[in-house]
Amino acid sequence: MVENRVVGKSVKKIDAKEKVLGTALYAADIKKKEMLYGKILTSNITHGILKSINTEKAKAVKGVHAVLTGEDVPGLNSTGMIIRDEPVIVKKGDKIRKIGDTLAIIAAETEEIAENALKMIEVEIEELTPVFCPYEAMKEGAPQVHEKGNILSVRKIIKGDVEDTFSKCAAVVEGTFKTGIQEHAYIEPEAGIAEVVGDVINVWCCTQNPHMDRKEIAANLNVGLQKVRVIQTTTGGGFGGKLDESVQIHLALLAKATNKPVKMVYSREESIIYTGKRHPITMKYKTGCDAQGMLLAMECEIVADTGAYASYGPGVATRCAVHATGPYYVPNVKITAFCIYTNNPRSGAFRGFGVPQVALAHESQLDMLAEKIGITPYEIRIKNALRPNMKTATDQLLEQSVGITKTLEAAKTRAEQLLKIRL
Amino acid sequence: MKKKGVGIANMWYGIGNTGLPNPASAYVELLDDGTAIVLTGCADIGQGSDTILAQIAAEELGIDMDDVALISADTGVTPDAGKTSASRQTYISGNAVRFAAREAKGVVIDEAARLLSVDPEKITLRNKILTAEGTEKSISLLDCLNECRKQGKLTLGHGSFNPEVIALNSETGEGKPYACYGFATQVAEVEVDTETGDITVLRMVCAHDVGKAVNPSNVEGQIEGGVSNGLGYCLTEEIVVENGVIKNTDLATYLIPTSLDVPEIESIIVEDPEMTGPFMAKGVGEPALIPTPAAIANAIYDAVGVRVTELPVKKETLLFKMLKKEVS
Amino acid sequence: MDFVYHNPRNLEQLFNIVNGTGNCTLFAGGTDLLVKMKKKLIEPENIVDLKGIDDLKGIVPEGEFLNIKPLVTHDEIENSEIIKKKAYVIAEAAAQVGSPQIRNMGTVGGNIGNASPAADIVPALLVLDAKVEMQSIQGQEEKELLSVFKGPGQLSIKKGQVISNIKARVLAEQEGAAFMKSGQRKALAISVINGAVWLKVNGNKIEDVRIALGAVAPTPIRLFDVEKWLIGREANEDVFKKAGEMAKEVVKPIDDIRSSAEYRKTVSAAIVYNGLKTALQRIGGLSQ
Amino acid sequence: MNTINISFKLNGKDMKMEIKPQLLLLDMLREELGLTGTKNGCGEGDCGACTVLFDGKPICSCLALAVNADGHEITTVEGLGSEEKLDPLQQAFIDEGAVQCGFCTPGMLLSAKALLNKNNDPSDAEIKRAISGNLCRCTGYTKIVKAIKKAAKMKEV
Repeated sequence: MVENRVVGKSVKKIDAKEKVLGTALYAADIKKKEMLYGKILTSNITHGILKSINTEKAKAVKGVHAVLTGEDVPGLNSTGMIIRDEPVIVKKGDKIRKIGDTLAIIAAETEEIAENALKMIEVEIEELTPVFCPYEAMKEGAPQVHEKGNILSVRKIIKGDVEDTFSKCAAVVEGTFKTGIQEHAYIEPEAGIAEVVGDVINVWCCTQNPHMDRKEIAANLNVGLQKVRVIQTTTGGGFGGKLDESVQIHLALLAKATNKPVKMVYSREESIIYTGKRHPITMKYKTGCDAQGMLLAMECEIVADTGAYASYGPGVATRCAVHATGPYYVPNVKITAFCIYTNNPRSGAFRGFGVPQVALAHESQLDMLAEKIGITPYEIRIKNALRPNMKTATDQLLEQSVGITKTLEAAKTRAEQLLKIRL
Repeated sequence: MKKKGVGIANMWYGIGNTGLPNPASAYVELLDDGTAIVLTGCADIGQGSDTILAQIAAEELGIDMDDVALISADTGVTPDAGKTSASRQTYISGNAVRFAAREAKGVVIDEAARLLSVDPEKITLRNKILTAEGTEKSISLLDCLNECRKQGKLTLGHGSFNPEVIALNSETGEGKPYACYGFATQVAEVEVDTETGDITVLRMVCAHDVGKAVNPSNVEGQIEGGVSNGLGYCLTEEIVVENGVIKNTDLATYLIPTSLDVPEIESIIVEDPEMTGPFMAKGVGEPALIPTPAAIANAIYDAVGVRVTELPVKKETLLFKMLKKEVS
Repeated sequence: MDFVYHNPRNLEQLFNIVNGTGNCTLFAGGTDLLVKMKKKLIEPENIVDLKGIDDLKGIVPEGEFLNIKPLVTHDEIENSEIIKKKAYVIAEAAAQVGSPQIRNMGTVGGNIGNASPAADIVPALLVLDAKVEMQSIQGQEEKELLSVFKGPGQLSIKKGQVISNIKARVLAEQEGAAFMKSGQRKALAISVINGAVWLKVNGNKIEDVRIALGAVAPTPIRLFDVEKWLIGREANEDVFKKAGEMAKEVVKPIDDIRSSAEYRKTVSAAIVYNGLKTALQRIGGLSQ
Repeated sequence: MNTINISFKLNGKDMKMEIKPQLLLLDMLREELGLTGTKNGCGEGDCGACTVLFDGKPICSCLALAVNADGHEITTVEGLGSEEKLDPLQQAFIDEGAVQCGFCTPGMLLSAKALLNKNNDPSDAEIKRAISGNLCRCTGYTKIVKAIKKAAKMKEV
């Protein structure tokens, strides 16, 4: 085999120089002539119906160029990466489902004018009973966050017969694991700027997916995809948090309405309140093995709270289910993963998509079993690790590049050297 | 009193969307002077995909990194490469760029084959020289491009890649959710203060199977950053929500790790070649974080005998559990 | 933000502004004030910037005391040779405040003026028997540092008065001190609980002791009962352990986003015990 | 609205500005002077992205009033090095792969610069402490610490 010249080499990052010089342009660094500043009025209640919204006073403020409500969205007025279930701006008569739902957007000559004008918008909301616990939300008679019910998705993986196998196991462990809500906390808060040039809407923004942004903007502005151009600016971290729409559609609407460039930069507080989080998940696990520590069966129920909107929730729950066994051969599996709507903050994509959550559970269970059987955590892992030509819980045959035994051995060797212990 | 413990955790992670199509595409133009422009929709969010994709293009075209200009993530110019998520861009966009480069290269290879009167299969392009295998015959890339232009041939390539998956059966989950998986093992050493519940992660040893590290320094950067992110998730990071309201909306109350919180991180790159990946590479972005909380949790158990069942592991919860167990 | 900015160059100008203008907010390091203003927790009408007043700067020894002027930053305290030698416990506390940036900006006067129950520098000052000098157009007044705190964010200070000096007693032979902090991470952390200890021994006996804790009450506190119990006893681990247990019983903390009251109570024992132990070690009384 | 005249040194050059006293140092740099290398990550002194050197010491420009620059010296990332002549720290950050998203990088470089100005042979612990007010979400700090250590040993590039 010929040796690679470039691949496999630690070449310098091609964007590093402009970043160390401070010349890389992030969205907040861009300035345009006659630029306006965008701000959002958001809901401070978790569940309700927007009965009325009056923007007349805000519109009359000097320096305000546009105040838009749900009525002013020419297209679908909905967004969502898997399911379109989130309004871009909640329309009069429609539902508010969480703190931070957009009720109106504003473009003004300064951020201060925009902020002051926001306070002059009069809103009337009929409050509805909210639901915050996903288990409560699953029950019959619970407040319905969306019309189609609170159970957004159910993913099942069934292989073999767990019930029968558990009775034959030498050791069985059970446990419930819960994970909290994590914030992406990229150091760059969301920002963007939009400008209409000719009949094309240009949007410069930090994003993890400009093509998806284009689709969402076009659908909500009711224009062809060719009339929207999204240009990713240097992006200060994403970790999944910049996959959902943040400033993009709002900016495009405001630029179109004012025919001026409009910029929006979230404060840290806005970034934390408005954007998606890591799903809090409850996992009930039961795992059994034989006297040698070979895994025989695993059963688990996973409940992910996606909050008020789906975002990547169904994808996250599916990934939980698929990865629930960990990188081990388990002949009998019964996994159910639910993704549930509540009136909590929206959870979405976050580095790992549900897998860090299940990893806590399956890795704890393995240690618990090892202790019961009387073998080391390393032994139970190396015994059960997937190898080529083994099948996963979804019955996928792994043919090649199954490196788990290698990583186990490498980590063990190095850890033993560095920590001067035996694993 | 301070007690030390060691924990181990494994992970696997399917690269790309779960049982769904998720293609990426790219364009490559090999220019008159032997430099190239790569157009890709792939968004670099700091993780380094621009660099990785430029490396892949340079390697495939047999030119240097400096010869590649990469334009990414501009819908007016670049083709769709899908999301920068699911640790998919090295694997999927990497293949797309490689195939695009291969197609552009094909034009010069065909031309070289014609000029050297050999089979195109015999031609290799390295170091800007097209060589006919098993012969002394060669032509410089520059001369060959010149010939191409004389023939009115431009050197353009398009590439796309969609990993081979099978949708999951809705009742049994049977299917092929991913074309390939990343694997990893992490070992955590922690120290627990039995009087305060303070948890200090002293060291992490992290072995990651990435198929092939296109840029080893970048892979280490992903591992180190992932561990830090996972450490925060495990110990200090928690959005507190009461009745749907987030209580901590600033970085003074939502606590990510500082330089003093992150331990020594030992990265070990394991390369179990992924035959369907570009130069046998697969992804690492998310795998880096996944086993970290679990490894720390198992290390805490090893140190003080308290099983972690909730994240984050609040030091006060741990302290009271230790007191209950009379750990000393 | 909308305020009138005043920039006095000396104390006289300062008092004229403070007396002749409506509501004045003193601006020292700005690290807390500007955060509060940005969060709109306060909206000051008049900002009086103290940074132009040289009389409010510097560290000056005076007999048994060190005069620490209010505009001295945490960084200056941390790196002051005289403080490191004669009142190291304050340097130790200053070193644990926020981050390098915050330590370069934040001042000791501001830290006291904020009256945060969790201020790191305060317990260290309290165990060095600190006094605060307040100056106004009417003259000067000296108060015990402990007496100036009324509640979270509330200072017992008369209108027109400005903190003009902080006096801390220097450490003598056979006197040891220590600062202890429990935060949620290892930098940029507000104390979940903090504390300082000062100890004077005569042979094996505790001749005198001062213990102060932060974030366990609406203001920083001294543990007078525990101190009284300790005086005259032998300086050893068992006694210190008992003192810690007593501390746990006397503090009355609250639940907040950083921690539960129960946790603060429990950890106050460790803070007091470890503080006493470290202080004694520093005068060679216990093996490391 | 009243304005105040200030004069100060910015990246080695004498500057005179007429500003509103309410103006934050960060906003003066970014909005009035177009020096957008200094970033706003939180606005409350919690992240360090807005770090500049004030008389050689790192401060959060988001919590400083621009008037306080009067009579002092401010250094931003733009004053650290140039396209033609990078500061050794900038070169080391590139070489060691210490840059990912880059948003924390300018502030990180300045905190490191302040450290190296007073200590040309810092230990890992001293480096970690010096950058403990600069949050980085991407790198886990490991390569940043290495880069600073390397820069300490480098001559001017």
